[in-house]
Amino acid sequence: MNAGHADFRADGSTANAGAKRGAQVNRLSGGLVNSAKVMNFTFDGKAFQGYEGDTLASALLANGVRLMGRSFKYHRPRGPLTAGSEEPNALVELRSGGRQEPNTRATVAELYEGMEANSQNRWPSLERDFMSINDRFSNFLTAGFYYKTFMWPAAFWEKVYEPIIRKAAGLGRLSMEDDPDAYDKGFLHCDLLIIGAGPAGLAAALTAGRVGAQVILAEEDFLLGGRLNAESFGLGDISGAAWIAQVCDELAALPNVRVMPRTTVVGAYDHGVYSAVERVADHVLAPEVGKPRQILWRIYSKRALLSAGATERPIAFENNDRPGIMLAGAMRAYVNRWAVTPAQTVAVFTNNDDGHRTAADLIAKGVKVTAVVDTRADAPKVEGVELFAGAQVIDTKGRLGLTSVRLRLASGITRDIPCGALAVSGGWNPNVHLTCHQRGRPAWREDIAAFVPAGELPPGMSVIGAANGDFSTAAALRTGAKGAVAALSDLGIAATVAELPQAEDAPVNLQAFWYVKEGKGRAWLDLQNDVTVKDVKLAHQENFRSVEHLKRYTTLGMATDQGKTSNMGGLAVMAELVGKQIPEVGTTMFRPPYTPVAMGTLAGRSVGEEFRPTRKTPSHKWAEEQGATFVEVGMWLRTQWFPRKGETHWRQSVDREVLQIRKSVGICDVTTLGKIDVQGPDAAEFLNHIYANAFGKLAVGKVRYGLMLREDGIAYDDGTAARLAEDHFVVTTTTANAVLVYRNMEFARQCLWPDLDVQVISTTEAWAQFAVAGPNARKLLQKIVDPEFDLSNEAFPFMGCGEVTVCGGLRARLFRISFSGELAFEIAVPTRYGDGLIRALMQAGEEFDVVPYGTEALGVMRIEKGHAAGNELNGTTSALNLGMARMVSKKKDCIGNTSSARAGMNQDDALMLVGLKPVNSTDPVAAGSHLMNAIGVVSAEADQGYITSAAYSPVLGCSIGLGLLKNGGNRKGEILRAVNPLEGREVEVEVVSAHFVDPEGERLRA
Amino acid sequence: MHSLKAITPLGGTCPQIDHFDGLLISENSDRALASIAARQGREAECSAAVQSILGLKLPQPAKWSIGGAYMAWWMGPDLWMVDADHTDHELLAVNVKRAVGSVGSVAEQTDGWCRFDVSGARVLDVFERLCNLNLRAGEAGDAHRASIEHLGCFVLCLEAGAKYAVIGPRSSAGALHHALLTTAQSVI
Amino acid sequence: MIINHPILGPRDAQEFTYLGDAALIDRPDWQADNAAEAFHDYLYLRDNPAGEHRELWFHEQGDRSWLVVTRNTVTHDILNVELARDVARARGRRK
Amino acid sequence: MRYSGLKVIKEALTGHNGWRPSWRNPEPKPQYDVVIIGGGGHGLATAYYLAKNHGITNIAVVEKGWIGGGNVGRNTTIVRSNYLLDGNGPFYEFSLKLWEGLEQDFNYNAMVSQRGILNLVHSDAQRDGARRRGNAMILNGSDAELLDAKGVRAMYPFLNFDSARFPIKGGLLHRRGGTVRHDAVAWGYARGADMRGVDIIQNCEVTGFRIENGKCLGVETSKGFIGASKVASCVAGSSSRVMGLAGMRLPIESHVLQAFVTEGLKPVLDGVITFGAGHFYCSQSDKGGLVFGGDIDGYNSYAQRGNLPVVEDVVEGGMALIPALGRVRVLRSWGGIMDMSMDGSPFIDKTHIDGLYFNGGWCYGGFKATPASGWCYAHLLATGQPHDVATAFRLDRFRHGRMIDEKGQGAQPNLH
Repeated sequence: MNAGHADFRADGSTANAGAKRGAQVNRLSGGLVNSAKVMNFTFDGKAFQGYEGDTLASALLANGVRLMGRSFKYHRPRGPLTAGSEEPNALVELRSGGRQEPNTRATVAELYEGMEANSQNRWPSLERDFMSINDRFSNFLTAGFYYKTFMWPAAFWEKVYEPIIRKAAGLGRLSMEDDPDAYDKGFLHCDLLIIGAGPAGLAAALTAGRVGAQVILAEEDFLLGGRLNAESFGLGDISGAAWIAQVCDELAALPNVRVMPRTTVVGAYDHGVYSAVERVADHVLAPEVGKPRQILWRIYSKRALLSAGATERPIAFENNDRPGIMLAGAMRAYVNRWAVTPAQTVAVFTNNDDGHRTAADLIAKGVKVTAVVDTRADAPKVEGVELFAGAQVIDTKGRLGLTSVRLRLASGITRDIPCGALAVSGGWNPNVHLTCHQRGRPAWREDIAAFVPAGELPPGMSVIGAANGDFSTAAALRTGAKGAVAALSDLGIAATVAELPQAEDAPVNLQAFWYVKEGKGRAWLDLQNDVTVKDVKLAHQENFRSVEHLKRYTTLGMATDQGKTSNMGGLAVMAELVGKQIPEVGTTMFRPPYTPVAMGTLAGRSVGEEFRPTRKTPSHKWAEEQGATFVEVGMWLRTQWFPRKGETHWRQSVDREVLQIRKSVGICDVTTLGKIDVQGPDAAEFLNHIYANAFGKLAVGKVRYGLMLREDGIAYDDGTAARLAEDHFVVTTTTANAVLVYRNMEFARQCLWPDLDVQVISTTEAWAQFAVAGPNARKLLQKIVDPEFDLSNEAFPFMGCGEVTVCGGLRARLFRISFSGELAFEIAVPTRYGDGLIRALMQAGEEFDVVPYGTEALGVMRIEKGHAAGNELNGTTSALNLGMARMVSKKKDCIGNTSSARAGMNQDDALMLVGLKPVNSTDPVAAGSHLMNAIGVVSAEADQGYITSAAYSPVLGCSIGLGLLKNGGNRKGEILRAVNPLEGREVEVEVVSAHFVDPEGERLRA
Repeated sequence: MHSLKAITPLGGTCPQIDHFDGLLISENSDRALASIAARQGREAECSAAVQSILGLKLPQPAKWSIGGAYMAWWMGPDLWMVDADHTDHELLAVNVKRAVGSVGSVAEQTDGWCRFDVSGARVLDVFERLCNLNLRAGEAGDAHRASIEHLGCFVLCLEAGAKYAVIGPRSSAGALHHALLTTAQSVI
Repeated sequence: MIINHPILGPRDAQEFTYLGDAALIDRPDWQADNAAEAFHDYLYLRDNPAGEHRELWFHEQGDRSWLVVTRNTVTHDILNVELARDVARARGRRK
Repeated sequence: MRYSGLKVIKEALTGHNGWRPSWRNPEPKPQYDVVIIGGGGHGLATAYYLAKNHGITNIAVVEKGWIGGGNVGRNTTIVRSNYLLDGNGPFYEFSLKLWEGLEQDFNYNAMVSQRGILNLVHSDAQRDGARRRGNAMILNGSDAELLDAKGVRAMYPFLNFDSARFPIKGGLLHRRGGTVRHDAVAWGYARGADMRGVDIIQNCEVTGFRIENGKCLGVETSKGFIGASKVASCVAGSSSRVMGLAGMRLPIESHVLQAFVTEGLKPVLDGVITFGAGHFYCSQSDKGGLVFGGDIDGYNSYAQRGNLPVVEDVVEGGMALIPALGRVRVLRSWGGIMDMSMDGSPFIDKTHIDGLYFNGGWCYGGFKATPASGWCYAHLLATGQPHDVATAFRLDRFRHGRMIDEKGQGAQPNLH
């Protein structure tokens, strides 16, 4: 057994914890733990036992373990400073594998049977950490030293210095395995949200609950009661625990009160919205199957009461960071609630009366208190212990755990006091954090030497109890009840202050004392980030004096506790250096979350394939049966192609589909295109505003292609409008823009032309729509459409539309429109029959060797036909760029026409849509290639445009592309280079018409 | 009678039903829907026509109402969704249009939506994980729109605290159903 | 944020889509002599106050109303909510 | 004082008494050649380059609060040159080249770390777009590599390849992109400018401009009038407010962008990754925290805070991309005010008021632009002419239909 190992167990006990299983050497009697229920757990592989009700920290302390972590920078040995979520030192990796959870505060990790915890940020072991060598070089590693060095040679930062720094930095490890647990979200509504169930919160909950208000009482801890659980005094004639039990029973019986333990309110957002995290299953080995680990609640509150208590603050002195040195209130919590003492002999260092309670409670539990060191010359006496008034702790000893403290007595002499633990109290800081999440800036209260809530609190919030600087139990109860009455009164709910028990009402007696000036060594302010008093002095010396500069330069307050235990000390030191009062120096901003929140919790159920909902087409089930390959198109899953047996490459499938459509007929599910129903006497006039081209004179039974511009003259969507009746159009949009077009139409209807009598509604999903394309399209459809409908070219010409029936009487809509350039129709039936229709169409098409086709074939055919699509309508192209300048009507007021006339959008060399064909037909054309003149340099300045879309055309037997080319309208026949330096390719292409197939449109009019 | 077979939004030939302890989730595919938008300045006439011909009083904002064989819920200013049994009223839109004539714009909406009826003792516990509606404070007759799992859905309170209808976009029926099931599992 | 919808009462702002300055209602006359300049100002020079701002929100996940919300951009306090259609008519917009 | 490893050692051995203030705290003089409004990254860089490149040192930088407290103090620290359009590409490439030599130039270790930026693509159309962008980058002298899904997996095996809603199909890798310690940029420029005689005046708020006969004579401040031959506004987020004092309306809206940092972790993420099917980007700082962000909240705001839905949306994107992040805790979130311009691109220009200059509209891309913005603004202030790589950033470009719209969203600032 080495000496170091001996140190990390309190009071020099040299027993090996693993060997002495079950030996809870520092367990006291009583407390709120269930000693009948023993829990086995391991820490760094060693087996220990604790009790139900323990935290990992309390159980380790019970087992005599004080050393629980290492600091960030110097790798100093550290034990728990606190007994709560503000813990900066005792951070562990909890669990393993995909559930490994770094930086878990041992002080709030509820013990469960089989808990597996490991220390972190150390190598090879917690006791012997190689990186603690940093501590030896701390004089070189002062605040901001890295800004001043590692600059030469220039390349060395990334190659040498940074990797070393990076490797050394960070705290716990993430497994990088997928998190196997589920998370959930929820929404709650209440009249009154009470944040914290200490005495103030409980009194408020009782007051509001009794009058029937909808109350949510959220408590971070797994026990209600707050500090009452940690103190020895009672309420009235009963113990704190007994009073809490009474209150809990009463609240549980009130259906209008929702008590939420293990729930931390972490953020205060606008208009009374709060976020809260409920830890549903962190206190068990693993969540039940299907049950969440944690829930993120979004709480909509009418009023909120912040009763989040206060956090004790340390005093900085030389070597004030050794395991065993902890906050006095935390030590009291360990003693009273968990029946654990961190060591068998303890000393106390305080600047206020509250510290004396720790001594008294320790003594009451039979722990030896060797000294109470009080900075106040007039400190009150404590029963049964030696008091050193006007004294200071100036240094400590103990490599892996405290063994003694050195005092400077009022008389000036020094004295060493042996102890395994030191309780430190520098006073308490109200937990004002949530009051600052919006605009609140706390104000200084001299009597308690602390910031209290002030300024603009989040609207609807008020603060009660210790969070407001009212530290006594009686004050907490009183302000809690009164706060509830006031909050409810705002809401018109009458309530009266509940009868409250007698409670401790001690005044705060405190003399502000922040750090011990004596000593040349280091006195820690931020224990996790290793920021010392010296670092603050250096920041001051280098003019990093504003609080934000101080924070950023030294990293003070940037640790996982976000400065809860460190900010005040740093501020106080800086205030002294600049010769100002603390409130003049200011505070740094508290930002959400109040305590760190797992990303899984914030994401909830929106993970993996459920990240966003999937939209499926009416033919999805059928397509699956065909073995289709699917692709995400926005939220939709569409068929990409339908592979057939023997096809080993997607191109084989796609080429086959295209050729067969052009030869005979194919069918494609086009339901995803947006369908907006536009009705009303002014529908045509409305569409005239919406579309760049004119719609007023479109005849009933006809369809027209339309281009929509943004008000800035850029094209954003295209589609068709079919006039089903004088006052009824069906507008189609691209799949991607259905929502946007609808929104814009509503804007035009409600905000721009509010008196137009027009009604719009989306019917995208109501109709299953299929394109039937190819020379045999009519023949095929005639087999499906009921015989009384004439589909001949004369009766149903290109761009015709009408209502028909199919398959013996089912209502359907038929549109003769073509994206492929072939004779084509689109037929729509109510969605529930879409599956039936595709089966019927395929069966009817057997004699024509009909093929189903997907988005790839669709894409190939539209490129062959020169139709602009998403790659061309990319938000930067105008009608002019797309070759549709003439469509923009100058005779009517349509959105975008005025702005599209701006000079910069109408230059002679404006980009124009062209077709591009490789000079060497075997060369591939790649979308995203840039166009350069045939001769000359390849450079950004020489750029002539770019290829927007490309595909292999099985009809032409070569790759083809569409591109946007400067002055493209006048460059047909020119040879250009399509350069793609990204992939090291360059292809000679010829500028051709964008209509590669059937430029005269004979096929689609057939 | 035509020869095409219908499938439900979840893709089955008959509606899917899922049981939990204290919760029942049933796909309801037997609804016909048609939207009515009153023409400008004809709002009163439109409501009157619906009432006199269909026997249905169109509901106030955020409410649903029932009349004869029909039910309707408010969707937006001067915009309602009318609902009836699909089996008996497959051509609901045609009939509604006949009723309102030129004072209203009617669109067939039947298959734009999927519907799940969610009922049982745990129904409110499930909904508080699904959407931000304050259903505990609501009453039968409420008709809200809410975002559930990123989907815009109507939530109708059929029986306060006991039975609700969730009506969401049909193409996402699977995603909505999945959300209902996982939430139910999470809660129950 | 919570927007107090004039018809539906308080609704989470998450249900809405934001557009911007309510001046976007005041679309210029396309036939005016200074139409080009007017459209430039309309499109590109919007109010951007630190304080009260009248702005357009669309209740996309709700009743599809466009609203004019008067909101303080510093405090996020919402002072007034109106149906945009009413505002548009009040500002003289017709067919 | 020159910083070096040797100096650090010397000071460590002699009690650190030799360190001097990084900048002075001077009182304003009555008159300067140039007054720069805004002590953020761009303002301080402008002062630095005016002094260093043009020998103009009679400069004051006036800052309302503490220097570096604007967007340079609260961003996600990414630098890159992966722009698509002509107006932007050369500028950002110039900026990245300046980053590459910055630390040696201003003798301050800003931890410029070219860890690589990977923009993921999830569809064929996105791949086409990435190819066009990658080629534009290379043509502008930047670097780009197009990866397929296999290439991405080799780099980052922990991304969601197997159960993603939007599968990763590849990515555009920009190796020279990376991160920079943001605060250090402000401090390095401030120190460099101060050493050359620039007065940095903190806690000095500009309350108005003194404009006579169409000429700007100086600024009214909380510390009194400060005269200047040239006044240069450089106040990202507050541009509309400040220029409003001069009676100007700008094609800018102010929006809030939230950013996030997690608790420190041992290294897991080497480079910067951006999700292509949601709004999420992430890197890991040298301290170990994952730094990430996503979309702006989307409504005009001068409150430096956002709201919960965007927090959830951003993290959903993160979890969709990297399912292993479930147990990492978000430590802090914050909001910064962005000057969102009408086309997503910035302005560096003269105004119609003689002697008054404007730099702003950086949207959420201003940090990476810091060196070039300062350099080009200094060039404009010193020579009266726009710098070659910043000729497109004109205030009147919308009037002429010459938008620089990388995202193709049009005049809707919250979508850029």
